[in-house]
Amino acid sequence: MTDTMETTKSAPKSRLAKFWDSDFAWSFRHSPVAVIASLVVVVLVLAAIFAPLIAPYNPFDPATLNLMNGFTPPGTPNAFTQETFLLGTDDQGRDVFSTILYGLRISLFVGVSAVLLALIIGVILGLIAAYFGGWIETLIMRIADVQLTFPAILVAMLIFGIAKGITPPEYRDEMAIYVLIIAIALSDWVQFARVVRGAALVEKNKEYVQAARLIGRGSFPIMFRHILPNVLSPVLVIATISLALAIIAEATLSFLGVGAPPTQPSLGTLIRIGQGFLFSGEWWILFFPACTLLALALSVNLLGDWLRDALNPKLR
Amino acid sequence: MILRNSAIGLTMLLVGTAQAAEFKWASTTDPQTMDPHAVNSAPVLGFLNNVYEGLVRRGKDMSVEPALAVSWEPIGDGEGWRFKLREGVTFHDGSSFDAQDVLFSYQRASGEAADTRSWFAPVSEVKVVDDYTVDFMTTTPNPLFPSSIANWMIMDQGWTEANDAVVPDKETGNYATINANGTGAFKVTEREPGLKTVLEPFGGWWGDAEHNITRAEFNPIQNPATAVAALLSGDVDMINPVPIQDVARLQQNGDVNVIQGIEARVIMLGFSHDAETLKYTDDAGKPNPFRDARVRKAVAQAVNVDAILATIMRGNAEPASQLVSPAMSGYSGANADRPAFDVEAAKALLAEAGYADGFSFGLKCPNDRYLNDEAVCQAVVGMLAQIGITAELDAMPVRNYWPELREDNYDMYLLGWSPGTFDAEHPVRFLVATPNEEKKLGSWNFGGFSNARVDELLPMIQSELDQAKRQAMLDEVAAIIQDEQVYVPMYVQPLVWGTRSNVELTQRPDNFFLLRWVTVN
Amino acid sequence: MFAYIVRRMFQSVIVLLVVGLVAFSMFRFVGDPIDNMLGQERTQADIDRLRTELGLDQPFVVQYAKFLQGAVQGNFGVSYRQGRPVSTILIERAPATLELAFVSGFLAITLGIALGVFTAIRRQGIAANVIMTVSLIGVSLPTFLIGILLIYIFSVELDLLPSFGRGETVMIGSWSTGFLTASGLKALILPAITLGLYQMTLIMRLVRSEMLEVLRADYVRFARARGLSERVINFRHALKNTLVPVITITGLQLGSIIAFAIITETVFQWPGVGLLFINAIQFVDIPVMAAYLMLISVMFVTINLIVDLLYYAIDPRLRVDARAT
Amino acid sequence: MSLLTIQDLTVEFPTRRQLFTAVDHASLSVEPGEIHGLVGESGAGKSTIGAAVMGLLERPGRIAGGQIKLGGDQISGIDVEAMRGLRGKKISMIFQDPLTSLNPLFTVREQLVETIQAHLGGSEAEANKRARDLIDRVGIPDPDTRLDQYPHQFSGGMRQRVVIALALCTEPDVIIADEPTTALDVSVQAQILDLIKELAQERQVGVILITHDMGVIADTTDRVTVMYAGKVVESGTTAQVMGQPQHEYTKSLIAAVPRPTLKLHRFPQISYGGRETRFAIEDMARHWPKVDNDTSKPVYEIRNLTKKFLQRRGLLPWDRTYFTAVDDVSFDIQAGEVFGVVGESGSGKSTVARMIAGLYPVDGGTISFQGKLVSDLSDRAVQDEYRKNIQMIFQDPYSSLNPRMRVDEIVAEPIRHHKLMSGTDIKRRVDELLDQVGLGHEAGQKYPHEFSGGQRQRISIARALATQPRFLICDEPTSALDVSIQAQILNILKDLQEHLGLTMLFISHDLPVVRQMCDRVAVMKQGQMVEIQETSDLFANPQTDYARELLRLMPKLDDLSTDGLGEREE
Repeated sequence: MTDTMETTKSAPKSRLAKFWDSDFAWSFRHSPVAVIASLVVVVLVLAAIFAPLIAPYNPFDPATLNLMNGFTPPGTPNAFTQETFLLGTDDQGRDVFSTILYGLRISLFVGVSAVLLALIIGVILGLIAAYFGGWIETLIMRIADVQLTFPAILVAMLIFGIAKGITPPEYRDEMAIYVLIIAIALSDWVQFARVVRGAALVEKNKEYVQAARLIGRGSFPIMFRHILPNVLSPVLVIATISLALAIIAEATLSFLGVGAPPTQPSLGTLIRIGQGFLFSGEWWILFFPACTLLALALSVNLLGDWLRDALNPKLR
Repeated sequence: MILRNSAIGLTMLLVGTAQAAEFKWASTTDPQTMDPHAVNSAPVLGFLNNVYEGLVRRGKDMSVEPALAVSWEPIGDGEGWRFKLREGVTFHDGSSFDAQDVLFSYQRASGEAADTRSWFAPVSEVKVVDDYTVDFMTTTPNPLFPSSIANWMIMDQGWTEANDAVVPDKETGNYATINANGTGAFKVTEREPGLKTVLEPFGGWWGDAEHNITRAEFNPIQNPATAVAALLSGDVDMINPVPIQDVARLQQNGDVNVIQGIEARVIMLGFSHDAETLKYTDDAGKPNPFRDARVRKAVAQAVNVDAILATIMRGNAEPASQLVSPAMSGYSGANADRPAFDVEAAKALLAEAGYADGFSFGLKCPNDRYLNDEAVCQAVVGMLAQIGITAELDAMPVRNYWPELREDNYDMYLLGWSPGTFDAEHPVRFLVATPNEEKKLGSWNFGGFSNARVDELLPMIQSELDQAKRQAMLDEVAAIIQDEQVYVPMYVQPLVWGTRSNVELTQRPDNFFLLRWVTVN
Repeated sequence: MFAYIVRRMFQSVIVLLVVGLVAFSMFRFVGDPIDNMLGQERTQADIDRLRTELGLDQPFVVQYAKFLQGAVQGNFGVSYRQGRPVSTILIERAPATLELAFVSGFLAITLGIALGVFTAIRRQGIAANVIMTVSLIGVSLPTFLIGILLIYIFSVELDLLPSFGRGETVMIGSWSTGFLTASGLKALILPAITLGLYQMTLIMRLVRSEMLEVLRADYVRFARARGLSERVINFRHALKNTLVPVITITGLQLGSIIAFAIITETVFQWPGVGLLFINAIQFVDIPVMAAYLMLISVMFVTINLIVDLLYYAIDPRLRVDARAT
Repeated sequence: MSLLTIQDLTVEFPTRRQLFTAVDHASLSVEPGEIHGLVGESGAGKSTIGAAVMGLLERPGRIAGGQIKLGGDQISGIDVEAMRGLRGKKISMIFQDPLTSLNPLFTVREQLVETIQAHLGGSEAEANKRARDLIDRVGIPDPDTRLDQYPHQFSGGMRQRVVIALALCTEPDVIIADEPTTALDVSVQAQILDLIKELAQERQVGVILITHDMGVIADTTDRVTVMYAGKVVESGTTAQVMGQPQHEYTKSLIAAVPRPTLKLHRFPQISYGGRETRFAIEDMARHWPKVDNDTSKPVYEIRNLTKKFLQRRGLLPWDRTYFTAVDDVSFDIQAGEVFGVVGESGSGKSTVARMIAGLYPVDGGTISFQGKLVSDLSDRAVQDEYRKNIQMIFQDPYSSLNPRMRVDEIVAEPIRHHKLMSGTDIKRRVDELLDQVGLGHEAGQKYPHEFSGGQRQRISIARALATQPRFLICDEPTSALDVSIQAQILNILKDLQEHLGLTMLFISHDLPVVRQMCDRVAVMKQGQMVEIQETSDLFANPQTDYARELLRLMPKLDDLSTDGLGEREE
């Protein structure tokens, strides 16, 4: 780990070579699981980013939808319109393939931003708790308890409600996604806080922190300039894992009716819609989104696993 | 230790037993109370129709037929109605039924706390003539009164007073909330709100049973998929509703039947008529186009109802041209056809109204109220996009929906209406009449539509005894509503029930499920 | 030690109060209960009257104060939906959830620890890696989907297990248990798996990583140097040390099982508090929501406390100086 | 015939980059009752030999050649089960850190009994009895109660005794003691070594004593083998190797050992394997602001200094218990002198240093620097000014540098913080500092983990000198270093004091080092300063029993070769 951290900063010329040579990169190259998983992730992410270019249709533009295309099975022409769709269409006549690409986009966006938000909140609070200790620490950790008390679903619903209450009508529809992000982040920051606090408690007693204090550096420079970089690796691991969790959580929330708007479905919303057709024979509406989600979450999780071991110097 | 049976428990026990006259059914919502006067909602009244009875009741074909009253006739020329009561009827607890119970039930059901009291708005006084005769005096002639009280259920005065449930209490509940004592064909033997309710045939019922049920159990199951699974796996004998999309599959399955009918409920699009400006999207603040009938017409013509019915409803529903379905009395045959689907005409109308290059607005929609409501709204959005007006769909659970509508937070909305009286007058009173608190008019006319002629006709319709004249007036109103395109009626919501193939039952348009018509073979 | 417990208790109470306050400040955003309580022929007058009767017109602080007043006397008000005391309803529903949580929690912990230890000891082995990967599938699909798929396979297609409900239950006092009947046990299987799968994977991973750490500790090397057998080292020395940190997280996990139960119970129509809560939200049944939240908070707080106390039981080092962390 | 013979042992660690040979054709043998010292600096491969003998080589290490014989029969490369049979039974091991080598969750009894039964079988009762005898034998008072206590309830020395007891469980023929006393205080260290000596004699056990500490070697061992870079460079009786070292490396090693008896001006820089790096004190002195150390009034006046630490936080104030780390300590430090503080761990010497450095708030008493009161941390202005003038060098060169910061950033931080210079000047200053401490300015581009302990300590020094302070606090600056490196660092510090006129506070537990460095010494015991004297006087005639005891326990090193020590000061 140390190697990579360092190479990322040192002389740009040798950087790549050095990174390639680092134990980190080496253990990556020698772990087929990690390689495959990251390939899958990369492909999916690219697919999401370039969805507008790849997707044959724009499922988010209602004007282009033809209801008569509804429920077209994969690869076979539609009874009325004779149109054919690679992965079939859903109840609105949306091309499932395109919808998955666009949905992937939303899911990833929600997942990544939620995790980032959670990470920022958690890391800051964790650091503060560890560094100052005393009643501040108690306060923060108790807030964490309160947080844990609320099921994520409830948090989401409440935030939805509040957002509806406070945002002016004309912005409500953009709101949904951001509410999701906040909701998931709020139910996720605690673990970051706990981990960071734990690690920081160890670091803050190391002599380099003393040295910094001796120079007269203030609390926050020490916290963020000195301690933070040294507690990042566990954070990185959690971030990966909870990215997968966030994407799943988004799906679950939409199952409970607080997900992305149906006109701009995320993977989760697609699955929620699709599960309604499980018994009715339109398996593809559920199957393909579910597989995509599985592939994404599974790969991310596997990467997280590998990272956990790779970043642990003791396991080298 | 008491041993209790629940659905699964029973199926286990019953395997093999030939005479399977026990019956289990499931629906999405649990009747929230056993008190027939506390809540005026379909799930409650529907369920309680098995337990309680009114003076009159509706038959398999919705026709009004004698129940606790054997006969009734108008008093004079419309001062009121006289009901002759059935003799020798007893309540489940054995006490006997007479005029006092009727009077008591009237007072109870028309009281402040009762949710049913709007039924008795026209009633000025109730007189007990003798033990088995009761007079209902009405302020104005009221031809429909008998049918309007078909769901008014009679409670036993003695029982109710003894358990001090004289006043229905929906806030904190009382004895009558969990217990029931009716004259109906079934009595409640076990009640676990939200979990299950067990009914058993009432031996002392006055009527002759058409069913072969020895015990019936009701379980609410929210998740449609789970309900379907339960039916398929035989954990229940009947579910209501069957998710539209599963109809085809279930029909192919030999073990289950799908029973379809047309519900009384008409699904329609509503507009904001009185708002000066649009409230949503980038056009928020611009003048409200829906004030212009041409725009509303354009919408009506842009919506391809047939497509919706073919795909989302899978051919399980009928298009609607009016606020009531043809099955309802007072339906206007003269205005039977709905505006044709015609994108070009719609565009033309928009242009004429000065919206050639369209506009954008907010469409509100529930996502857990009507069959596939969300999907339908999405489809509508798509279709309106074809004529260049972009709707922003905001679908929400019904718990947030009604408040939104009440606070006028919409430009256009989705609404379903089933007339409690099964008469065309009902929706006019609630949806079209100019809102008026004390007259209790237009209480669901969110858009604030107002038309002097309609307001003038409504009382006349309500009091007209001559069917022909009455129908003429109804036709006029229907015509006005259509010309003005006050609402855009789309289709009549289908009723889709699923049963095990060995079950025979009768489905009524009001979506009431009556055990006394069930036979398990 | 004692001082520590007292302090934690004190903090816990504050936590509870805060939870309550937050909850109440938010309820009005969940929706409006009125429409579910009045039929379609209600008038604005009815609406206003009912609202005042329920005290919904007052500021939420007042509502909260009222709620607390009742709560301290064990009275959580009356459910808007069922018109019955909330406490009664909760007592009715709690056993279902607790039994479900218990079974899935038990599965999660036992399997989780067993597999975790196995994968740690056989870190390089193929079996271990397969387990690691497969177990991830459980957390890579949303719970509700797993539930529905299980129903589809085991009750619809194979018709082996019931698709919903608790099966036959037996009353022991006021506690209805499904443990004593065949159908009750059968009914438990699918929900328990659905609910436990996720936790199991988490615990397993946690145990594994902790175990790997411990196996590299000096005292494990010293144990080897003393010629103790691998079995003793792994299962006596390493495992016990592994469990110390595992306990906290596991404790919290068990807490979150209760929260997760919401989804499982909705899918399986499991008559527990989770389902009750979802219904409560659906019908904006504020008293039930409030009581449920309080219940959950109490549960979490107690679990937290128990976890900390367990620490003392397991780790002698802490018995000397009780320091809150 | 010797108990244990090692012949041409070669141990290799294949890494993905290259094959690293940790032990290179090493040979040695141990006789019954003999203590065989294995000495060398870190990385010399001495511990690897121990691990190889135990068959506990960390993966991927492997024995590539040679053989290990135990009482005649080959034990290298025999199968795992057989080896486990021998481990603890015929050979056992004592690790460096008694804290980490005992399982914290099991009582001493449990750990003893399981080991005894693992090898001797027998009944619970027998095992218990034996356990009790062992605990008694290794000199732990009140065995019966102690047996049922947990490791954390023992002091460091007692813990190490427990470890020894565990090692003796089954009457092994050979014990390998890997740095058994490094983690312990001088006094305890002596006792443990005596114990090991006795046991070796009494039970005719062969002991391999692995250490880097010449003192330990000289006082304890019968024979000694010196290792350097995996090779055995010299071997023989202790007297002979210590007295007349033959090999150059051994000479340099011995020369670098600080002597309690004579004070050197500088340590001889006998370079071996090009490990000597120069320290350009002259260039440094050139740009150093001239300081006139007027000895009239002290730099520091410290009065009644007190520090309490919360030991048990109770709910109520009177429920809390405090532990007094520093108890009413008063002393002065004169300009330009090196003031030493000695004491065992927990004596409060580091706490004093940290309070002076302003890292801990004082709970009582005052610190004034050049007449100004600096013990009030809330006074920002004073603190800033003060911090420019003082710097500190920490004990652990591994944790005292932020692993995530580049070296030049580390050195520049004080300058940047105090805004002493800007942009390019800073760069220039940092480069020249790195050059002067002998690392070369290109070192600035690297990260701490790329340097050895000695080099890291030089980085710390560069950081400390960055602000050109007047006063330097050295908290055990060399205790984590090998002797030769220690010698270099000590020389540097001497230079700093001499050429730059720095005043120093020098904290150490190592009397010989103090002897070399300090002008005056204070002895601390349980938070109190029991004695303050001129260094020479202290060593000549200590006033307090405690000081006397400390002096008695310190290794004499009289028979260490003294050639090449160069100029002496007494």
